[in-house]
Amino acid sequence: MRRAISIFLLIIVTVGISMSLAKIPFGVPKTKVGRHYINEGVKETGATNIVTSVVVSYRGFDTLGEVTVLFIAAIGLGAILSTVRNKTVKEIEPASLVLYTGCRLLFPLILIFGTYIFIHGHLTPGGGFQGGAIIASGFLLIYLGCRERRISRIASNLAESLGGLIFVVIGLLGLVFGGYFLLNFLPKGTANTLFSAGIIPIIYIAIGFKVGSELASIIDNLIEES
Amino acid sequence: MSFLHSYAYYIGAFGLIFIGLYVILTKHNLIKVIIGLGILDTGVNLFLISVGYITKGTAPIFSRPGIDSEDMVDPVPQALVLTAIVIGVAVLALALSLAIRLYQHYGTLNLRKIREQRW
Amino acid sequence: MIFVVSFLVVLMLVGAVAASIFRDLISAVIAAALVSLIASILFYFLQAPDVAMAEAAIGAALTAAIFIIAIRRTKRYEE
Amino acid sequence: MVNPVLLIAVPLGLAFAIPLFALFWKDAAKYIPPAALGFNLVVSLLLLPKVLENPVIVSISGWRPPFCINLVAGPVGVLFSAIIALIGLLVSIYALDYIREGATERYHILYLLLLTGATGVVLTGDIFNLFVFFEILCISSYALVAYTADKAGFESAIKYLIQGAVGSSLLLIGIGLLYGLFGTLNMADIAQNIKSVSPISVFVPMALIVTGLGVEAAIFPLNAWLPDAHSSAPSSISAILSGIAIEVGLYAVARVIFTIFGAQSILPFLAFLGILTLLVGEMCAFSQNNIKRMLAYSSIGQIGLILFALAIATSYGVTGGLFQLISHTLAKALLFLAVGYMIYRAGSLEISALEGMGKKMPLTCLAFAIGAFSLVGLPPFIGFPSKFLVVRAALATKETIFIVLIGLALLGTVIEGAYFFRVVQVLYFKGEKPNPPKKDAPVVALVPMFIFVVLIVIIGIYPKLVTDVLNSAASELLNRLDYIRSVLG
Repeated sequence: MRRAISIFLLIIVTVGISMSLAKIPFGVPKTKVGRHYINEGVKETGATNIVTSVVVSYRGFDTLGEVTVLFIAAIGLGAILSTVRNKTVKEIEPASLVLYTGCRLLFPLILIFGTYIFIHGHLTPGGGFQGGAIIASGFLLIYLGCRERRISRIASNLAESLGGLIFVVIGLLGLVFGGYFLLNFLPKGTANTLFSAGIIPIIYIAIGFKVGSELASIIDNLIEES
Repeated sequence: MSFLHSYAYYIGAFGLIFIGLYVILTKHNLIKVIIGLGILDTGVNLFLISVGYITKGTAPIFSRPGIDSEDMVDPVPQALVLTAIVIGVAVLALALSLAIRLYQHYGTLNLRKIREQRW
Repeated sequence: MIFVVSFLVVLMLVGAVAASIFRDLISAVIAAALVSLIASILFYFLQAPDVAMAEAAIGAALTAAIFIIAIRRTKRYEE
Repeated sequence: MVNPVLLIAVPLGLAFAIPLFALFWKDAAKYIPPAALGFNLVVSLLLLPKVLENPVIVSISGWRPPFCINLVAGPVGVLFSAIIALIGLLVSIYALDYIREGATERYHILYLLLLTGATGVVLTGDIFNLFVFFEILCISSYALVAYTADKAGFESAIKYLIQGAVGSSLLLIGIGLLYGLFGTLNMADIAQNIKSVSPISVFVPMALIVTGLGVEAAIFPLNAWLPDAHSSAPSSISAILSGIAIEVGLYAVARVIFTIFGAQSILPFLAFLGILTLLVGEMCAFSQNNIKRMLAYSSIGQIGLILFALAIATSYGVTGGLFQLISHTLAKALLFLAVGYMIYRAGSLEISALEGMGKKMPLTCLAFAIGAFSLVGLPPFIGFPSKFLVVRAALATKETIFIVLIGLALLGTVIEGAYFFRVVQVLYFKGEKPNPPKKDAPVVALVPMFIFVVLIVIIGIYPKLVTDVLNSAASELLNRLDYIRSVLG
């Protein structure tokens, strides 16, 4: 019964959406804002990756909101799981030597790769979120392979707070120098070089650390033995 | 053939949205419902990206000189989806932590059995 | 090209259906991760490398990992 | 010149900084939210006279709209941000003593972020940005509902989370369709072009967006989460959820329908839904034995009335709706705050357990009674002029449907009166013990309640204080052409 009703509802929704999809043909250019970003983006922001210039500069406020969402998730998860932490030290079966050594060898490489991804966010595909996720997966590897190791909670809190603060403070500096929040007040440099695009790489590095430490602390909170 | 060409991505996206909503509406296992939320998110993201696609387009990155900017796909949906992916994972993580706590209290993940409060 | 895309779309939908059918939640999570992975390949075909990267790293890998951690702390089989 | 972006950036920065401050000073988490919200209140009040003349449009990152996100600090936005800051400030003072157990530092961070999200929703002029701030609001309230860490808390949080997440996915699909149709995300830009496509293809995104926002705004078929979530959260959070979160949801619905779509044709349907919501809410509230669930259902009823008033869509109607919204916010926040300490002392949520509280906690009970009377609409409290304005607006339309519906709304008010008087009677006239020991709520909690009471009485006696602002807010919502012109220049 419930199944029939839900299928009926879903069919109504799907038919409705496909009706309005008729006006949105696939593969045809239909945007005016995006066109402006493509034509003017490199000149205006100095970043050759237009997606980065949209994420950090044109729609930077969304990104600020988005790191806030992740921050909320990390904090909320901690609040929800906080009371279970009864420190019963269970005898954890240690990982085999090969696994242990392999993880410890791979971990710095993954960190370097993640850092590379978010430092070059304004030039190549990738950026703070992707790099942060890669760093977090490095921490996941450490949790799985070297089970007795834990990241320091204070360090991860520090990275979260500082990442967010740097973002907001850079935004406010833009307000002070040019009258607009998140204004790109630094020199743009030559496009397609590492030191270009003004505040974009700085913000992406802050986001990278923030996202990495938040995802790592989410994993840390979830993995904690109960 | 041309039908597939113009609708393959839309079919994929709305298929995922449909399946995701179906799982959320009909399943009783909490983890299953959360998996449904994840599938729904993926479908919505795929839909947003396919709205911005241009046939035979290139990625919106000026990685080397001489790329024709006319052919570039729309960067805005890509930026939106980056945001949406991160929001999605935040919601999923929160939901899973709630599921863990509910399991500790009730010993089950069946939503039919977890029903203290009623209308 | 279009056949590859169609095949991937079909595979993705099959993965989604499988995720909804499997009683073993670990298998369901793996199927859902497959959906995310194929979606990230489709993102790449749609000329969105940034999103493809984010979906592969966050959607497929990390989400599957936190699901499996959560299942390990709850119950593996759906009743 | 005060920049409206400070209303969002400063609380956000302070919230990020709380873990840092907490390293040096343990109590920092407690005192930062009141400070940040006090700052917001001052900034909003400074902005208010300016925006009454001309809305302040601020673009983020320095390009012109629609190529960047812009904030629109019109009368509506600044009025709402002032209300959010005021209620948030008072409730955060109350929480200084009320929140003692659990992860208090995290509670305060989430609380501040919730209110920042709400401020962002009311100020932004970009529909995807609205979605992002809406998610901030929703996700922090999911986590806060579970803060009590008992069975009921987790259960209602997961219910709320699943329904909210489906709602926001629908919202996102709607936004995607709009982007596909118009190629822009700026609300004024979409509104300008909305007539260029056929109404049928606009209808689907509108339906999806209104449904998605309606989950948070608790419009009738979508509000199954509300009574559970509002009754199992800590009382300070219930006050915020009832007093701010659903109102912000309603604001978003009104903004989407009035400004973006300019949809006159679905307004009678919304008026009908509003009255349905009102009747369902009041009937369920009448049959409750749990006092917080009763208040939660009463919120549903009030939301229905506000939705009805907004759907009248005349200048009177929208003014009345906004006035009713303010009066509900003040009264319901007061009620939840008062109830918080009553159930803390009584040790039970049942109404019958509150017998004789009128003698044990006289001041708290007095505050409760004033809130209840105001909500029912008795003079000289704020509920009277606001309800009066709604009724007058409905009668002024001279259309049969609105007059019939307002009759039903008055029936709902009668039910509301019945159950509130029952509670007041239990508080004051039941219970045998002649002279029980007096133990009122602590002063830190009584001060915010006292300020609420003062506001309720003063605005009730002298409604002119707010009606000017409300009039210009109503005209901002109704004149979409002015909005478009002021944003796009």
